[in-house]
Amino acid sequence: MTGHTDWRALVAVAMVLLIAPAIPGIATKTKSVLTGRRGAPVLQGYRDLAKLVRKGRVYSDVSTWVFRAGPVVVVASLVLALLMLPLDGRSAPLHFAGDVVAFAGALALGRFALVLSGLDTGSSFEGMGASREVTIASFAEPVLFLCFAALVLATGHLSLNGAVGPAIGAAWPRDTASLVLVALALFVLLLAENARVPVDDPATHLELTMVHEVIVLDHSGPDLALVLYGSALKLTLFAALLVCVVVPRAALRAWTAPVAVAAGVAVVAVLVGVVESAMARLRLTRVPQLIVGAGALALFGIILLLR
Amino acid sequence: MQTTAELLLLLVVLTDLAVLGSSRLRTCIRAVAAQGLLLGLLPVALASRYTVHVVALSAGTVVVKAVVLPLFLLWAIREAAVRREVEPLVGYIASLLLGAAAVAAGFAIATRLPVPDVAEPVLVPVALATVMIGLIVLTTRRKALTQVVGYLMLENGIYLFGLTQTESVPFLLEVGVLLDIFAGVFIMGIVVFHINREFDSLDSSHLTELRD
Amino acid sequence: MRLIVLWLVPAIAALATGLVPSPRVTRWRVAVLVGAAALHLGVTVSLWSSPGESALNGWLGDDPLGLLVLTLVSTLFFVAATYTVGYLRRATPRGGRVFVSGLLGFLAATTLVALSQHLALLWVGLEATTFTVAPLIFHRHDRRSLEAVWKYLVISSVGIALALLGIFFLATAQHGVPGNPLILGDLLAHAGELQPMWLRAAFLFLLVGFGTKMGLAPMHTWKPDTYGEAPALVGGLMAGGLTSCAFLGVARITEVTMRAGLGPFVQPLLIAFGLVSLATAAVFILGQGDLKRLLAYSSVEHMGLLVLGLGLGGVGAYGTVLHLINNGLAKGWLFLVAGNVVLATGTSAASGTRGLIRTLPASGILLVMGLFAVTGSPPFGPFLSEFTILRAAVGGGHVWVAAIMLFLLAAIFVGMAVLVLGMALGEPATDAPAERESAWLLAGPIALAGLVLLLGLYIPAPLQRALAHAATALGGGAP
Amino acid sequence: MTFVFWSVALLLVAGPIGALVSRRAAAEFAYRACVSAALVLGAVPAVRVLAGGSVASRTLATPMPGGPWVFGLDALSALFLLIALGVGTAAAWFGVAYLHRGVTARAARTSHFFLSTLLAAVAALVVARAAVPFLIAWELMALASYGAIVLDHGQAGVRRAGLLYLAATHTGTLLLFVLFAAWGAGAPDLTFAALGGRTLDPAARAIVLGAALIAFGFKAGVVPLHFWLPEAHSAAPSHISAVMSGVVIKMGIYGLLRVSLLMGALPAWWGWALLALGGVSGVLGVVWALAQHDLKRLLAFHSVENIGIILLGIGVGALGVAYGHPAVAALGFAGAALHTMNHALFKSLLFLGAGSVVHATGTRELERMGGLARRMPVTALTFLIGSAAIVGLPPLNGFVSEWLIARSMFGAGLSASPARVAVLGVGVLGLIGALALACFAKVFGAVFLGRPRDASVVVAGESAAGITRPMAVLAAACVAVGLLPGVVTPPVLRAGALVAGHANPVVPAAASDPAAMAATWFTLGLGGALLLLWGVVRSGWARTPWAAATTWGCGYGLPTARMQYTASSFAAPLLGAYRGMTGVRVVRTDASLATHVADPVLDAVVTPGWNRLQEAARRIRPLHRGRLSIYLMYVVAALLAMLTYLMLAGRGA
Repeated sequence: MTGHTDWRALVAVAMVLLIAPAIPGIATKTKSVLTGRRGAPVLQGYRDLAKLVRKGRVYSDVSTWVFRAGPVVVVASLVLALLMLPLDGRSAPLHFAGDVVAFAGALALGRFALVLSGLDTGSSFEGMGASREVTIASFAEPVLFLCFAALVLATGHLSLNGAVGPAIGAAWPRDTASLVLVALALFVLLLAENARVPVDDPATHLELTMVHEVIVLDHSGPDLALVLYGSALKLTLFAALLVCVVVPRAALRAWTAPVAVAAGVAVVAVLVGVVESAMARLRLTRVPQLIVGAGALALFGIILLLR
Repeated sequence: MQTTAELLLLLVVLTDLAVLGSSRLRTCIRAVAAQGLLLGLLPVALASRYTVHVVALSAGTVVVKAVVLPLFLLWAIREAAVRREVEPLVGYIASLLLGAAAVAAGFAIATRLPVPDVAEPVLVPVALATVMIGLIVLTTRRKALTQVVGYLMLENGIYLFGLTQTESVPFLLEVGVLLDIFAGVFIMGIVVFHINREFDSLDSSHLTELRD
Repeated sequence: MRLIVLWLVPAIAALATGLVPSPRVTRWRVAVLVGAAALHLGVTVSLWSSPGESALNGWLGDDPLGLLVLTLVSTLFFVAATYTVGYLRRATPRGGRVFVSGLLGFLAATTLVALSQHLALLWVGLEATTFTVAPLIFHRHDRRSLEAVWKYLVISSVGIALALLGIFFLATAQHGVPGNPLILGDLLAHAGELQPMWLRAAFLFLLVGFGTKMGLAPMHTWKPDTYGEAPALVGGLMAGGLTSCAFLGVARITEVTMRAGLGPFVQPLLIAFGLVSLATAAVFILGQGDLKRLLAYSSVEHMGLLVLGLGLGGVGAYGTVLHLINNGLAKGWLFLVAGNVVLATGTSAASGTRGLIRTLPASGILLVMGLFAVTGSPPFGPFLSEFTILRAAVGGGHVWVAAIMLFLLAAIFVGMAVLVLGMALGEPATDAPAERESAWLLAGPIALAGLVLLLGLYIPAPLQRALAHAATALGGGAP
Repeated sequence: MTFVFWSVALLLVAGPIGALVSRRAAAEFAYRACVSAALVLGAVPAVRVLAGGSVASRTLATPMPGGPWVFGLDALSALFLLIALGVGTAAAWFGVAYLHRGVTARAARTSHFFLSTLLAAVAALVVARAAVPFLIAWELMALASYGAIVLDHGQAGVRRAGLLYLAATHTGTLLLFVLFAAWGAGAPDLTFAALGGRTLDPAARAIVLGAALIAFGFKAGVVPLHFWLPEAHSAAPSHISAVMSGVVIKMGIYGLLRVSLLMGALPAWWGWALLALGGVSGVLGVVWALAQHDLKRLLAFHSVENIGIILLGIGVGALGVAYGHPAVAALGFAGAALHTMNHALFKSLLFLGAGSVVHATGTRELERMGGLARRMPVTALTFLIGSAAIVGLPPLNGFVSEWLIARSMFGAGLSASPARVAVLGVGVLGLIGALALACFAKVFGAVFLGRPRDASVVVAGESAAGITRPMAVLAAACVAVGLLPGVVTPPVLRAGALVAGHANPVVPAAASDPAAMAATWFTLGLGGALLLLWGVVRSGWARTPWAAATTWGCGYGLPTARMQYTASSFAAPLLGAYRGMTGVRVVRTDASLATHVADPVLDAVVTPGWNRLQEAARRIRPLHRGRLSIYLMYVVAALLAMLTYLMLAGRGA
């Protein structure tokens, strides 16, 4: 780490790691409420994890160590990505010039592990899910890079530490339009990367229609627990990134910043829920158009900045 | 003496046209023989004074061009039993016209060229004309023998031009020329003989096996 | 003195082998052949130690260019002579009497060309080559070879006749100019005073005439037929030696015209002939079906490169002279290898011949190497010379010439590669074991290959000097 | 310099030794020994230079045209020398074991000979500092690689591929002639020093740079000049393919960098052109790769992709030079150089892995493989590392170089000049990365995971140690470079700064790149975290019970291997999205689904063009119909043409 990371940053990270399982719960709760149902309690995520950790595991006789390693890598890579966000608005525990690439790289690593562990089972369902996952990602990743490029141009920092940290506050008044576009693009990415409606419906359990859930059909017990925690963490991570872009926290006092982030993340989750209750799931072939649309937003944002 | 030279050169042109116009090989060969005789006489006619050189040259020329080669060619057609040139690529009338054009062109070009004064003024045009007519015969006739005749006329034309240089170009050269023509036609004759044996005809248009 | 010897040795040997009527005994004839060749080569090499001789009151001499050609011819001939030993053992209808004496006569004639400082004498020499080579081409005594020799005789005789006319024009141009007639030195000394119109005419006729002997397109038509039908080593001697001598004729008259300040008139002609020859070669190499005809067109290509370099001037002249050597040696190499192929398979047709590097390892590998050498791939000699010619083109601002040249070279390379590699690689039709090839048939090509490779990597200082002199004489200069 | 000469000499004798020594084992030992010694001899000075030292250059005076032969070793040469010798040695060791089966001893010897000669040529190429030795080494490399490719020339396909390669490389060589001819026009000699010293007028510079772009582009396999590459790579034996894409095509990159270095003042269009070509090659390369189901062809197309990434780096660097941003330029060139090295490492690793798989299963067809991870654990692990590396995942080496290139793009974006548009390149980088991830998920899944789809694969077993060890070494190198960016960045930055044209000023700054150190913490942290978690989790779960069962088939009891998702099906949705722009054809029948890629350049341009050329030639050929009188007419025609010329032009003078 680059020396002067103060411990508050680590505390903030720990907090986000802690609240992660609740975030999907919030989204689902919102959805249920809006569609007039009671829905599962917000903290259901924690219960599921606790239950799964205690369970035994079943491994397919086809699968290899690749399958077993998958969940671990997923979680590890996500945690590492999280370390690069300046949650407290000052400095991220881990940051260096160009770490935006590292951030995307970490996400890709997780995806690679997940997809391979899915393919390891030799099941056609999980193969299909993996195929869809990489297809969607192949559209999402360039958009993510474009968003980062816009942030870099807006703030002049090659590191998330600056780009979505202190410098973002100064950037908002200067490049409001671009940043708004970037925020929108990031939100779409959040939906796509986490397989939420309109890209995919986590609530259904009809395998053929699903992306994310279907890859992990064969995981069980603690493995599944890790996977579920991972997906929750991924949602939280993206939400946190979005919040870091939208809410300049440099002005806030050291303790309030992380709290603000946490609150923001919850708000984003609610937003997701609202979208999910408002929209229907797109046909898979239409999904690229959605993401490319987001890319167009980001690109437009960049063009405004290059002007 | 100039007038005789001019007369001889005129006759040379006539022999040219005779070769162009006649379909009978025998006639062609006779015409070439006559041409050889004229060429043999020309050095004497042109020379201001008779040196050994001049006499020897004309004598040698007459022997080779008017006697040896024609006899050899006559022997060849007797061997091959060919009488006449069958349909040439260009008809006789046409080739006669071409020949006339060649003569005209010869004079036209010669007037443009700074001809050295030493030579008889008609010499260069006739030489050029003969060269061109030789080329015409070479390119438009089919019988191998006729092509040999054409080649002879070509050489004759060059020889005529060489006459402008009798002073400057040394004696050895003419000898070389005669020798080369002799050797050339001699070997060509052998080949003609072989062609005749292999293909039972001297129609060189049979020789189109090698192609791309 | 040595110059006379150089010329007399092969001449006498030719007469001896030709006249002595013992049709069966080939051994002593071959001995005479090799001996004469060795002696000739020895004397030629000795000329390098102390050049600048002249004989017959200046009609013979060894200026750098002539000496280069002489050395090339002599080397080629010696190699070919050793090859003949193996060749006559394998394939000869009769005692080789005509064959051997024809070869020696060829050597005498080419020596005369290379040494003559008198243009008429040079012409006589070239004319003599025509008639010494004819029986060699006719060696097989069948219809095809007959047709080939017939076309060769008529076309090149016409060409040489036109050249003679050119010589006369030159003499006419020299009228009233001091100096002995048609002696190269005097022509050069008083080049400025030559009558320009006649000089131009002389150049045209000599270019067409000697160009026919060189095999420049469109006067090249005899070449594929002749090389295709003649025994391979004769083809090699012609493509490597005879064409070089003919080029010497063109180079001589170019020297004179350049010195007379007619460069602007001459150079476009040379460039045009070069490009036309390249294009013709490309057209007939694409989809060519016969190895020896392929080599013939490759020879057309390289003749084109020679005049192209001459026309581009500057370092191009140097490139041309260097290419003269490289091409001569490479052609000899390839033709001798082609001869081995023909001896082994009975044909030079590409169809049906496969996997030579399996059935005929040494010749197969030599063939493939030769392909790369003759197409100007580094590190073989032709690469350096072609590269130098290209430098002249680009440096002289003839960008389009360079572009066309490159396009044609690329096409030619692919065309040749298709045919040669098709013959060399692949599964042999017959799974006969690789046959042991006679050392006599391999020594020559290997030696030539070594020389070509050497010239690509290193040029000895004396050779370098000679090249530079020749280049300057041709109105260019060393890079 | 002496060391390098000795290295080259050793490589040159390595092959012939095989022919001299009669006992095969002894011959192979000698061969391996020579190559390895050559590696050591070459590495010593190379490392010294990369560490900031310097090596005196050597000059061989020669009377030849083109002037003296100069040889020198700077950071750029050193980097490529290391790449070539390192990858080459691994491939050589691999090749000895690999060719023990399937080919005759003589063929194997020939192949070894060509490989070592090829390496010698490359080593000479990168130290050459004059046109003539450069060209000689260049062509020697091309010819040796041709010889190595057509080892199996009994097959028509191999011969065809070889011919295609020859045509491409020879055209490239001819263009190199143009390059040096145009550059050297008016120079005292053709040493690089003399060339670099000249300032060209824009036209000449355009010719030089254009020729360089095409000539080196051919060698590097830049779209649209890539058409020979997949053919040649898949035709060659695997270790040769490894050297081809690890070393040979990299010489195209070296050429571009060397020209950029010598040219000094680069025009902007050159940078933009490189950038555009890089983007096109990168995206199209990976999309075409997605469509392949022949393992080696697929890897070959990935070489096209990575060349694209490298070109992106060079392009940004050139823009940095053109618009005067030294730091950006250095970073871009450094990224390109490092990615060249990384690609050499992981792509040769992948090709060797493919070789091991082909060796074991006898097929290159993805659709027939599967489940090899259990049968070939070492190959699987190394191949996985290679895949992750080529996708650019941390903490492996591919990530480091893409990180550098992205940084240079961001840096350009923050500049005030037109160069800032280059920032859009990061989007392309992201796209390429994501597609590569999809493609290698497909490859690794189809080859190593799931169940065997074919009987021949069921019986496959792990390859011999002689085959797996070189792979292990290369994999270790990938991991090491990936884990320690702080160690590898300074040298490549040194090379980058060199190309960027300011020999030393930036280097001290560059040598201590703080970001690189921090990145090292990141990669180390990630690597450590992975190991740690893995250990913890395993130990934790060792206690909890687990059961084995068949894969969950959503209720269907008896899943068969044929029910698995095939590679084609895996790629289908992506290709469906990209079909329009890539000429990829998806053939779907109710029984099967297959994707074909009709190479738009080879099948749509090169082959038809060639046929048209031959057709034209065939039309003209009747001019040579064997008629003597016609031939004579040609002579007369030539004469007449010249006489008219005399009448027209003769007047003037």
